Amino acid sequence: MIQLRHVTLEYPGAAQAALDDINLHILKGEFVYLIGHSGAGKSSLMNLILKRETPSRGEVYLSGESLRKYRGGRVALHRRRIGMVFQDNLLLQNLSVFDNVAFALRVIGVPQREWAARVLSVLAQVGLESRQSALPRQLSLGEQQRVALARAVVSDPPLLLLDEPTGNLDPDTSGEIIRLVQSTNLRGTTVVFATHAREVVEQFRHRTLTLRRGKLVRDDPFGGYAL
Amino acid sequence: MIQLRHVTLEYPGAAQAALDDINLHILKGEFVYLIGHSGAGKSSLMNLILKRETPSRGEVYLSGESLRKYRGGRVALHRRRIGMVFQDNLLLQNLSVFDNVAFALRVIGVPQREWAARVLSVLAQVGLESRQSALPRQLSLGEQQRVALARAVVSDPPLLLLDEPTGNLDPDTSGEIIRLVQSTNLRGTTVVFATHAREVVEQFRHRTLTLRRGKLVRDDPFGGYAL
Amino acid sequence: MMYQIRQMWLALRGNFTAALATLTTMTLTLALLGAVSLLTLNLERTLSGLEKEVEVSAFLLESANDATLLKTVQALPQVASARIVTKGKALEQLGQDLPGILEPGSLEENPLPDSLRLTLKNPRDVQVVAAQLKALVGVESVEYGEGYVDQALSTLESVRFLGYGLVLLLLLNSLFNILSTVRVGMFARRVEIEVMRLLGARRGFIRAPYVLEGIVLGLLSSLITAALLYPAYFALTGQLRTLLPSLPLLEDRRVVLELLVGLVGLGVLVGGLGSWFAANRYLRELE
Amino acid sequence: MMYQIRQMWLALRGNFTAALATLTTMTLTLALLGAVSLLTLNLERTLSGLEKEVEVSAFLLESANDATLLKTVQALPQVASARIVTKGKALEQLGQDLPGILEPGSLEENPLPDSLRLTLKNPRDVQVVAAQLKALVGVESVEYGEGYVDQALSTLESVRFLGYGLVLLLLLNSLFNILSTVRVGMFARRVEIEVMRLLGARRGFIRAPYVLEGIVLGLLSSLITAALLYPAYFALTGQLRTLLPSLPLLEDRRVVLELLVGLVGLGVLVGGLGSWFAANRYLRELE
Ligand SMILES: Nc1ncnc2c1ncn2[C@@H]1O[C@H](COP(=O)(O)OP(=O)(O)OP(=O)(O)O)[C@@H](O)[C@H]1O
Ligand SMILES: Nc1ncnc2c1ncn2[C@@H]1O[C@H](COP(=O)(O)OP(=O)(O)OP(=O)(O)O)[C@@H](O)[C@H]1O
Ligand SMILES: [Mg+2]
Ligand SMILES: [Mg+2]
Repeated sequence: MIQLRHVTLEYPGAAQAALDDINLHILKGEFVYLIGHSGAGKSSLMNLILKRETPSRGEVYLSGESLRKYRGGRVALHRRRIGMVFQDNLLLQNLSVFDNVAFALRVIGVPQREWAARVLSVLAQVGLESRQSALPRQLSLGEQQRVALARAVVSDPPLLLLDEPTGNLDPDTSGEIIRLVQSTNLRGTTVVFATHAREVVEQFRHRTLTLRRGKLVRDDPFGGYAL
Repeated sequence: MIQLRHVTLEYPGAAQAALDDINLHILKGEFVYLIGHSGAGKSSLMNLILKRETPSRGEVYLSGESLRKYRGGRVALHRRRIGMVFQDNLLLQNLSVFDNVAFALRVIGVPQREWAARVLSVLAQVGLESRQSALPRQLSLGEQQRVALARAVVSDPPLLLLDEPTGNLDPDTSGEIIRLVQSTNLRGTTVVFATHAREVVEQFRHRTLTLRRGKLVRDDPFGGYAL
Repeated sequence: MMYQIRQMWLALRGNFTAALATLTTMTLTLALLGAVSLLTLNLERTLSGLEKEVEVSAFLLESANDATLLKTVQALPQVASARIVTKGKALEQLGQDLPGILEPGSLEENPLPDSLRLTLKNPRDVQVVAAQLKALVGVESVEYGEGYVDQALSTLESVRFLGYGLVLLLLLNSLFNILSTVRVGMFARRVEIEVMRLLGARRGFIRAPYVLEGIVLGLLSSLITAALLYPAYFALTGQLRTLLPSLPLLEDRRVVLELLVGLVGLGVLVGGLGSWFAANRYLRELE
Repeated sequence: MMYQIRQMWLALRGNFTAALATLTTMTLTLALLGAVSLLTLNLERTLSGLEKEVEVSAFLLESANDATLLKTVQALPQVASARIVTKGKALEQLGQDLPGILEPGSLEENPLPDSLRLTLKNPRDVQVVAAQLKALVGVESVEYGEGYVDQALSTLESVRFLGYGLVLLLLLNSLFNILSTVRVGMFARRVEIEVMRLLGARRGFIRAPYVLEGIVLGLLSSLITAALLYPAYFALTGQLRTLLPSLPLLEDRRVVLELLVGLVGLGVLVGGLGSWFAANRYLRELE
C-alpha cells in the first residue's frame, strides 16, 4: 500500500536531514507502530505520506503511484482516502464537535442524511456522545484528541495515520481508543500509529518501525518497545 | 503555599461542574502529582491557580491571599511568580526558541545581559541548545514541549505548574525532563505536575492527588498511579 | 451552499470591524465615483455648449471688401460657418440691449464697424484662426474672448482629469480594502484552512465563503451608495436649476438610474473579483 | 523599546495588506480633508468679498425728496452706508462703460432716475431691507441682484457644509480602518497575546507595538498627504490666478504650511489614539 524508496527529507535551513534514505514497505491492511525519540522524524514521515511535505530525494508511492506529481485537486483526492489524527489535534475551532466529525463525511461527499447516524455512533465509541454540540475550546485536551480520532475513523478510510493519538489520554481511555483503532484495522484499514506510549506498544503487539535521528534502524514484525 | 477551600468551577453552559467542592492544601516546596481520567478537571485546577479562570464558588489562596480580588496589573504580578507548561505548549510563534525562553526573563525584569547565560544553560538541560534560533514551527512537538518547560523553569519561579509536560516525549527524554523538574524542586520551587504517564508517577514517587469527574477522590502522600 | 453561507456569515461576524471598514470605504468610493461621473456628464454638456458658443469676431476697416473677405474666410478648413454683420445690424443689436438709452436714430453717426462672425469646427483652433484673420487685408482687429475660452476649456478638462484620477485612487483603495478584508479573514483562520486542506477539501470549497463575503460587501455598499446618491443628485440639480437656469443640467432620471445600476454592477464586480483574487492568492500563500 | 519596535515591524509586515489599506485610506482622507480645508479658506475669502459687494439700489421717482430719504435710510439699523447717485452721475457712468457710443451730451434727455445705493452690515438682511425700501414714499423700484445674492450665499454655505460632512465621513472611515488594522493584527496574534498575558506581561507592554504601528501609519500617511497637497495646491492656484484674476485666492505659503502641519498632527493623533483605543478594547475582548 505505502512504499518509500530512498526517501530523504531536508527542511530548508536545517542542519540535519529529518529523514535519511528511508526504504519501507507497508502492506494493505497492516497495523504498524512508528516509534523513536522526540525529533526522530515520526511526524515528518506521516507528513510525507499525507503530501504535506515533499521528499528532497526519493519517492513515496501509494498503491504504486508516486505522490510527487500530484497537484491541486489531485492532492485533495489523495487526502480524502486518508484519515489522520495530527499530533496537535487541529480541530476546526468554529465548528461543534458534531460538525467537526461530520466535516470528514462532507469532504468525501457522503449524503447529509447519513451523517447523524455515523457521527453519533463513532462519538459514542470515543465516549463523547454527550458533548456533540460543544466547541473544541470547551473540551479538555484529551477530549479534543478523541474528537480528532473520531473524525479520522468516521469515514472508514483505506489508510489511517495516527500521530501520537493518546499523548493526552490516561491509560484506561487510551486502551479504549486503541481497541477502536484495531477494530477499524480489522475491517481492512491500513494503520500507521506513531507513539511514545511504551504500554500501548507492549500490550497490543504489531509490526514496529523504529526511527533514530531520521534513519530507520529497526523493523520488528513482532513488535515491542525498544529505542 | 496554595490552598483551595470549597472550590467549585462551573463553565457557562456546561451540564456538570468541572471541579466540585475541592479542598486542598499544597505546602511550600512540595512536589505534587495531579492525576485523573481525561476530562477529570486537572487543567481546570491549574487554570484556577493561574487565575485564568475564577471559581464559581469557594476561594483559591496563594500564600494566604485570595486570588478573587486580583485585577489587571495585580494578576500579571501574580503570574510572574508562576512558571507554567501549558498542555498545548503555547509558544510565541514569531519568536525564536531563545527569545521564547528569554521572554520569561523579560517579563520579570531580569537585566538583558543575564539572559544569554541563563537561557542557554536551561536549553542545554532540555537538549535543545543547538536549536536556539529555530522558530517553534520548525520543531517537532516534543521539542516544542521541551522549550515550554525551559521557559517555565528559566526564571526559577516559586511555583511551577506543569500540565502534561511529557505527553509528546519518549520515556528517555521524559526521564531527563523530570530530573530537571526535580532539581528545580530541590532548590525550593513548589511543583504541581498533572500527568497521565503511569511510568513517571510510579518511578519518581511524590504526593499524588487523584481527581475523578471534578471531585478530589484521593490524596496519597506516598504516591502511586491508581485511577 | 447553506454551509458556505453560514461560513460566510461567521466570517463576516468574526471579522466585523474589518468588514465595516471595507463597507464604509467602498461606499465612499462608489459615492465619489458616482458623483464624479455625474459631474463629468454635466461638464460634458456644458463643455459642448461652450464649444458651440465660441465665436470669433473680426472687425473690418471701412475700406474692406466684405464679400471677398467672407469668401476667403469660408475657405479656411477650420471654419464651420461665417457671416457678415453690418454696422447697421450691430447698432440695432446694441439698441435692443440698452432699451430706453439708445433709441433708433438717436445717434448722429454710427461709431460701430462692420464685422465677420465665425464659428469653428473645433474650438481648440481658435488661436490659429485668429492669427490668420489678423493677417488678412481689411481686418482691423480680432476678438474671441481672448485667454478666457482656452483657459476655461483646459480647466474643465483638468477638473475632469483630476476627478477620474481621484476615482482611480479610490478604486485602488477599495481594492486594497477588499484584499485586506479577505486576507485578514483567511489569516485569522489560517489554521482552519490548513486543516481543511489536509482533510482533502478543494480550494474552491474553502474559497467560497470569502468570495461570497466580497460580493455581499460590494452589493451592500453599492446599494447604500445608490440610495444616497439618487436623491442627493436631484436635490442638488433642483437647487442649481433655480440658481443658474442657463446651465444645461442632466436631469433625465433614466440616465441617472442607468448610471447607478452600473455602479451597483461595478461594486459587485470589484467585491467579487477582489475577494476571489485575494482568496486565491492567500490560499497559495498559506500552503 | 527596541523589542517593541521590532514587534511593531513584525506586525506591520505580517499584516502588510491591512496596513497598506489603512495607509491609502488615511492618505486619501487626509488629502481630502486638506483640500476641503483649503477650499473653505478660499470660499470664506470669496464669500466675505461677495458680502462686501452686496449693494442695494433704490431707484427714486422724480418727485422724491432725495435728502430726506437718505436720512431715513441711514437710520435703518441694518444699513452700513448709503449714498445718493444722481441721474447725471449715472449717465456719466454709463457713458464710461460704453465709450464711443454714448458721448457726453449726445442724448437730448437723461432717461435715468436718481438712485440710493446702500451697503449692508450683514448681507443676509438684504430681503428685509429691500422690502422696507420699497415701502418708502418716493421709491420707484429696488434692485439687489434679486435671487442671485441669497442663492449664491446659500449655495456656498451648503458646499462648505457638504465638504465638512464628507470629511467627517472620511475621518470615521479612517478610524474604522485603524480599528480594523489593529484588531486584525491582534486577532491574528490572539494566541500569542493570550500567552503573553498568561506569562504575566502587562497590558501596556502588549499594547505598545500596536499603538506604535498606528502612530507610524498616521505619520506616514499625513506626510505623504502634505507632500502631495502642497505642490498641487500652488499649481492649482497658479492656474486659477491667470484664469480668474478677480478671485481672492489664499496664496500665503505660511498659512498653507501651518494647515499642513496641523494635518500631520491630526494624522498622528488619529493613528495613535485610534490604535490605543482599539488595542485596549480588543485586549479586554480577548480576555
Ligand atoms: N519545518 C521544519 N523546519 C526545520 N526543521 C524541522 C521542521 N519540522 C521538523 N523539523 C525537525 O525535523 C526533525 C524531525 O521532526 P519530527 O516532527 O518529524 O519529529 P518527531 O519524531 O515527530 O518528534 P516528536 O516525537 O517530538 O513529535 C526534528 O529535529 C525537527 O526539529
Ligand atoms: N471552556 C469550557 N467550557 C465548558 N466546558 C469546559 C471548558 N473547559 C473544560 N471544560 C470541561 O470541563 C471538564 C474538565 O476539563 P479539564 O480540561 O480540566 O480536564 P483535564 O483533566 O485537564 O482533562 P485532560 O486530561 O483531557 O486534559 C471537561 O469535561 C471539559 O469538557
Ligand atoms: Mg511528532
Ligand atoms: Mg487537561
